[in-house]
Amino acid sequence: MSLTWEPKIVGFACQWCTYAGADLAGTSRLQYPATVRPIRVPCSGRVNPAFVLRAFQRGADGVLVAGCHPGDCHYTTGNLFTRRRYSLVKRFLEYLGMEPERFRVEWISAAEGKRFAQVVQEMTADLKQLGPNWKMRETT
Amino acid sequence: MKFIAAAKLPLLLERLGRHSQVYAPVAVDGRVWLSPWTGEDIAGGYVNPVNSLKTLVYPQTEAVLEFEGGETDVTVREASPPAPQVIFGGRPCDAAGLDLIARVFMEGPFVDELFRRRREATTIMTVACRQAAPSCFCRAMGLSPASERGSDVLFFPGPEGYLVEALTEAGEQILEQAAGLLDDATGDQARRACQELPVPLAGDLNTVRLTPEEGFEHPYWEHLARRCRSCGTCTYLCPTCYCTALFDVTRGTRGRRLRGWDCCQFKDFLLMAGGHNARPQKKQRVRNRFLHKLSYHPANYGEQACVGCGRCVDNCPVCLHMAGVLKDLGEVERA
Amino acid sequence: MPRTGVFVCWCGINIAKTVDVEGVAAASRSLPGVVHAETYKYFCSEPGQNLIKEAIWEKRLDRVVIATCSPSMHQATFREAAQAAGLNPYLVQIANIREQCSWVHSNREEATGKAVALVTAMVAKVRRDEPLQAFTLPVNRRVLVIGGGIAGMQAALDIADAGYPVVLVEREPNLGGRMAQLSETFPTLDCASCILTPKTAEVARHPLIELLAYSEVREVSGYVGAFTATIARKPAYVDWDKCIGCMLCQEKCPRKTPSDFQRGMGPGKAIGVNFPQAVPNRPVIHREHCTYFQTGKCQVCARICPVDAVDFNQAETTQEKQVGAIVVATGYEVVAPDQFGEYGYGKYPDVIDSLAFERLNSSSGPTDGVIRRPSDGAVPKEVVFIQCAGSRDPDKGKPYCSKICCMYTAKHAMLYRHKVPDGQAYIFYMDIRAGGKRYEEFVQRAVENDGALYLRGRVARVYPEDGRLVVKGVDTLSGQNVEVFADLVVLATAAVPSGGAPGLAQALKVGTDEHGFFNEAHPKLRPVETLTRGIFLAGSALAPKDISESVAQASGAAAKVLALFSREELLADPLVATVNESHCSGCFWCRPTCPYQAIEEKALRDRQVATVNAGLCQGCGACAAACRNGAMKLRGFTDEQLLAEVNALCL
Amino acid sequence: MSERESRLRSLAEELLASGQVRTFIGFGPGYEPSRPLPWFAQDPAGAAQLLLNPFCGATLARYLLDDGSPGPVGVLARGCDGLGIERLLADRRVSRDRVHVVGVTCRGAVDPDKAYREAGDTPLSAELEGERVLLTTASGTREFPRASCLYDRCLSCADPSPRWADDWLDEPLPPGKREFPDVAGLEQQDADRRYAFWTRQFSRCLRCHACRQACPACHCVSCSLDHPEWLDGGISLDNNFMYHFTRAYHVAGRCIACGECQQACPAQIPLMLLNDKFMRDIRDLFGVCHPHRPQEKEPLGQFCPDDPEGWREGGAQP
Amino acid sequence: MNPLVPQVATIKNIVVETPDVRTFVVEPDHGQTFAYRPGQCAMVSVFGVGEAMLSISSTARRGGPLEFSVKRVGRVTGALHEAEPGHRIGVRGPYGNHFPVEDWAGSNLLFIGGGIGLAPLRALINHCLDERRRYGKFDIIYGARSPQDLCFQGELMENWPRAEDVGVHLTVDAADGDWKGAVALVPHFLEKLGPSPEGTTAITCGPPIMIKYTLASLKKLGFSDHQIVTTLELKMQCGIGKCGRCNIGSKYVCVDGPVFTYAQLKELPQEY
Repeated sequence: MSLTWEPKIVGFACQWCTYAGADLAGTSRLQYPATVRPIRVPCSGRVNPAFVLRAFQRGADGVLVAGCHPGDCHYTTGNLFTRRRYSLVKRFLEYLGMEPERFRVEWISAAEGKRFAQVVQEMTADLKQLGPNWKMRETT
Repeated sequence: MKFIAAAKLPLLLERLGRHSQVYAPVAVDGRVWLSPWTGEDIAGGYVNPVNSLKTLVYPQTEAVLEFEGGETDVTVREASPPAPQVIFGGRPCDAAGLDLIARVFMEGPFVDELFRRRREATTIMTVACRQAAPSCFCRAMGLSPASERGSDVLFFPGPEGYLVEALTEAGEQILEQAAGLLDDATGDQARRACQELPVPLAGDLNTVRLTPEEGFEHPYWEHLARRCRSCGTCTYLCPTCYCTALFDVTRGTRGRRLRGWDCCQFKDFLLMAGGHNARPQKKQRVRNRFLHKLSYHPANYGEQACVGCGRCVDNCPVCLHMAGVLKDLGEVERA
Repeated sequence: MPRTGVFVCWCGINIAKTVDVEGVAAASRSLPGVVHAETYKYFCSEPGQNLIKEAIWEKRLDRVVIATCSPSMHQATFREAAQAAGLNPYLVQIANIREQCSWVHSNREEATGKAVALVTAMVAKVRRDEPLQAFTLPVNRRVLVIGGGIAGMQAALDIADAGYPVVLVEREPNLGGRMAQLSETFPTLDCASCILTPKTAEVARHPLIELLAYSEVREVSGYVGAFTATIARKPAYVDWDKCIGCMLCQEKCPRKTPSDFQRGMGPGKAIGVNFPQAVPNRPVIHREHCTYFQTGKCQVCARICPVDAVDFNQAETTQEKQVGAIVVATGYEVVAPDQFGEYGYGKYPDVIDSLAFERLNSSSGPTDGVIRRPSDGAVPKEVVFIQCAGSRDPDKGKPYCSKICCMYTAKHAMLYRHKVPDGQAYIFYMDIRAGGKRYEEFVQRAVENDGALYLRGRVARVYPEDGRLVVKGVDTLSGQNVEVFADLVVLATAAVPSGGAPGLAQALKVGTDEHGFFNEAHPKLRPVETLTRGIFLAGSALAPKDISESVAQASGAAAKVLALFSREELLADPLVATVNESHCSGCFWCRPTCPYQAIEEKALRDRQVATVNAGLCQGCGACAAACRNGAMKLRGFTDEQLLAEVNALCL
Repeated sequence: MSERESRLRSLAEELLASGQVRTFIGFGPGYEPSRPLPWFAQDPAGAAQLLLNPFCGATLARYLLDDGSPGPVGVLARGCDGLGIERLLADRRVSRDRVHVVGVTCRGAVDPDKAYREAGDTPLSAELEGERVLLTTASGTREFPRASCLYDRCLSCADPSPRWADDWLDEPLPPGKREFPDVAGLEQQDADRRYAFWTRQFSRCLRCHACRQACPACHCVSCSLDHPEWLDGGISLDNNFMYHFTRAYHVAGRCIACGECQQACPAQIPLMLLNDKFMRDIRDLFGVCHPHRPQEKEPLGQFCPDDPEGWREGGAQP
Repeated sequence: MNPLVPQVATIKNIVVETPDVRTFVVEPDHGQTFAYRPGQCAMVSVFGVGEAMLSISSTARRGGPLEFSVKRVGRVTGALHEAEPGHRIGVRGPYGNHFPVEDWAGSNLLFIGGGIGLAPLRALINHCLDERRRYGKFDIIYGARSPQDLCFQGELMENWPRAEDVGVHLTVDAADGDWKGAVALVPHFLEKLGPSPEGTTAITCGPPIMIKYTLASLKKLGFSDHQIVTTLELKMQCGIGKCGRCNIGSKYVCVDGPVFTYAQLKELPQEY
């Protein structure tokens, strides 16, 4: 085990854009921290906000929801619902006291392997600054 | 009979806190709760804390056991024993309520070890009431603002401090820890502490013991139930409600079996895996709750399962409470 | 608990170099339900796949997790292998430990830790997988083509020639669409009728094409392979079956009217066909022009008809057609002229749109092909063409380029010069867009050979002076104000979706853009498909197109239909949404999130609940996220599965 | 008896007698004059007992959900009840032809607990006069400020009258605007303070579901918060966060701001602070003027092509 | 000892009775199997999933391990059906009362079972067969949805019919394949057989709807309330009368039941 603490990021990735973008980061051999644990979903519009809370509850230090850029959704409109939904959820989480850095929503296309790596790097750096999350997290 | 000056009360709790977790009435956002005490101001002037003594001896969720391993190799451990605790500031009605459910847990062919262990690790220091709320009706249930039932120590608040009486061996032992903080009470102190007990509602409640034959199919239950919202406010606040559910939670290869309060007013309370539900209608559930307290429990234990604390009266969003039902039943019977 | 096998692939050194594959296998052995774990150099190879198959047999595995490359690489491979071993292919999950682990991390410990987490998540997920069957949809191998213009006809002919029956629905009384109104076509200057008429004739006599002219599609239900279209036939007030097409009625009809087909120029009749070669060659009574319908008197046509075909009582009839695919080729119209007040359209008869100019050029047009201006029939000596009338003009709500105007305006200038050799054509333009084979050369010819004078700039105003029209504008190249005296002004008005498109889009439940053009499934890769499987697009229904593009796209759509029809049954992905009816409250707030209109209603004893039309659902899961109580469940990505993944990844 | 009350009784009587409705839901006599109870009149005699006074508190819309009530059902509707009925209609849980709405304009309901505290005795009757409340106890009538006597939920009410009704008892008042000062107040604190605030609130939660059961927008046939995969039965702070997050999110865009959840909460958790946050953000981000009034499309069931990305600005404030 | 903490036990064998019924043969890992009597139940745990109250289908006096015959209906029973020999589960009990076999000496016994309701009756029948001489004539009436849903086929077809003076009468709701026997619902079948109430005790167990109609049929045949014995099933959580759940009036099914005579049942509210 590493001696230094590494944050744990649960990343919901739409399979058409972000997941493919993350694959591209792999084929391009871009290096980024092993902090992100991706969950492949068909569309960012599939991600229930309660999934995000569950991740924090079970010990995620950060959560990322990422999908196609608006207008590029494989299903045309899925990410437009995502945008509305998470515009609210992001603010609500912060309202409950969560630090803004812990939850991010990003549009990452299948061509943006670099962007994926960059988002993970940024988030990891932010979370290292903040330290482990204990808010809304179960104690036992 | 001992006496403790009001100013010395925090010292007493602090002393007891060396060996036990101490709970005391603390104001949180304007209402008084029996809370883990860490030196906060001890609230006064309340009639009854929001949470009854039940919540601390029979917590809303507690572990029954822990398990670990896979399907072919599992080890099971009983939950670790509870730490000793002292609860100061509960009211006599709640203490009586706790004793009432203690009979359920400790009598009969099976003793509920979880309850027994926690009850035995708990010392209950009740404070007699100096005031009654309009919702209080302990007298109607055969109790009083200074009932001794269920308490280990009873405190009578007076102008300068509390008259303190140990009622059980556990109570005496705990007072021994307080040596130096307690004085022998003078007759005057005793007299003054006892003279101001209030008189809660009693006279106009008809405490009837309804049996199924008498009232099971009475349209009253339908009438009552229409109003009910099927929430658990009444049962969760009630000091004598004790329904629970058992459920497992797992994290990886470890897990715990928990026991948590449940509520007979929820529609799925009796829903079985195959879809059978013995009380699918709200009417049946509402009726069962009141008949349980007024008829079924007395059939098994010889006493009604209500102590008149008034929490359901104060908190039911649509006034569907025991005091009302007792009033109604009088009228229903006469009708 | 299911019996899960975990297979950790080395991928040569691709994974094994960074991830301790043996460690991952060892860690997975202690996961709930895992009864077998092994590693191998290349599980995707044949020996590797055989190892998986053997383990499925020997260890009686009923769930398989393969920790390997991205599911986009080999998920299909491994699913097939599992299926070959008798395991339902949907009980296989891939943990992506190459692209998203070994290739992007260098710290072996961290990469291994992440790989274990990913495997743990997939073991948790696969445990909650259900065996699924790719279900089959029978395909009704008949197609509905909507629109009898050049695109629709081409699609219909291609499909019919391949041996499948076609129902071709045309809103107008005759085939041909916009192309029938054209005189010559760029860049070859073929006569439009000369190349169109053989097509219409071919359509008319093709044994596999059922032509429903003067008809509209009102409703469409069902899904790919099994659509039902309700088609209404508008009353022509002439029994087409009796009619022999002699056109005596048209000849004798006393009511002369302006004709829509001739862009409001004469001569039309209240009964008749649009043009002599019309197919079908059957007349229609235009109720709004007919004296009998207006006054109750006349009936000349009925009296003259030798076969007694006129029927003033004819009513609209509807019929249902079962088809397996639909091609939408509804074409375009030009924007309503009332938008061009500044050009004096509608106010000055000699300001016309380019379709009218086509009619003036046409030998079957109101002037028999001689260019005469509408006001006095004089041959115009100077003609101003104004391009982008409406197009590329956000103020007019048409920010897009109508694409065909540059080319046909050049053609107009050319045709004009050919007919009026001493005439001068002026063309106000913004840019010349002449991309296309021999298009640029065509425009150059107009300039060089036919003396068309191109003026770059916008026209501000057109007003009359001394019996002529003054066109006032700015030449943006010179910065000078210009005024041109013209005998005729021709507006290259913006192309807009045909009037029936919005209603049709609604009936088809296919999306349109903000201008009403139909949306393609993907602007680049799926340009002839819609998001609804089985509904295809051709021609200007999607966006303005010229003839060759429309024809090419029509053939493309036909090819898609033929591909669909090459099978008797379609395999549909079973990873679609389903409804737990006992949880569904019937609020239907899932519905607006479905881009495919796949959510339908079903009546239970005590309430309506949602049900998913699996033929329409594409498995995006938007509905599942919109459902508050989890009644809507997306197979393969259920709440339980995604929560199990979250739980596992957070361990 | 007020004029409105007698009009209500005769109207209900008429509706019941003519068979237009089978049940009329309103308020009737309770155990104390200051606590009238939801009342289900099924015959003219029941209608004669209907009450309409400033103590009529709980909202009634949700009773339309009850199975087995013979329909059609008449219901007394103040602004909050009216929005609740609209909510149930929009969610298709009640059908319009089974409801007969009798509209009444409400200027706020008197909280009997507050009134008891203010008057120092059990209130027997109350009257609303502008910004004052006249409370009558055994010892006489005294005047108190409105804010100290009305239910909290009534103090921020923007809808005194339902938006429509089948019959009216009086003239409807136009709706007002709902503002969210408390949300802004909490937003001004830093993240840790906000977390501490909600921790204090949610650690009191009993998960009695009083909030859910009171809410006209929380009416799922089977609630996800009862499904163990979403939420186990353990009462813990993290589970309570999950509960309240989910509850608030599930009514986001659907909450009618009746405040009944907060009113019902025995632990006095300020639940409207959660609902209001969503409402305020929906208003600010998506330009929905009255985010608490049911509309044809719920704000989260639609989008605009140029919706803002509400997470960009950062922070809890827009 | 906390009565809510189960003994860890191992599934020794699994017998597939019908497509959705399996019999689990279970032995505790440490210590002995508790003593139990016919009709009693036990709480069976699948750790991580939960507990379910199951009736014990083995007969204690025959020795041997505990047996539970379980129909797949919910989470716990579903998890059990996925278990394999060697898997560990939890068992606690025995709970509830038992069939009052002492009262039946000299009586004819009429067993009426439906579906998985034969599980507790199987324990009882085998118990009574082992002291065959104490009772009069045995009649076993058993019905299932279809022939393949008949549980304990070995006993039904072989052991019991061969025993002395035992009539086994089978019926199915719907026949299939080679079924030559009766096709009728249990109450109708019972009425058609028309057993005499004379000196007979009827013991019935099955799904609630079957019990309801069987009780009516027995009454029609002239059985008195005291001659009819049945078992009830209600949702249970603790099994020890503390969780407040399985009450019918003042009785708790887990402690006072599951076995009730019809006379006792009539005293209770009709909420089961």
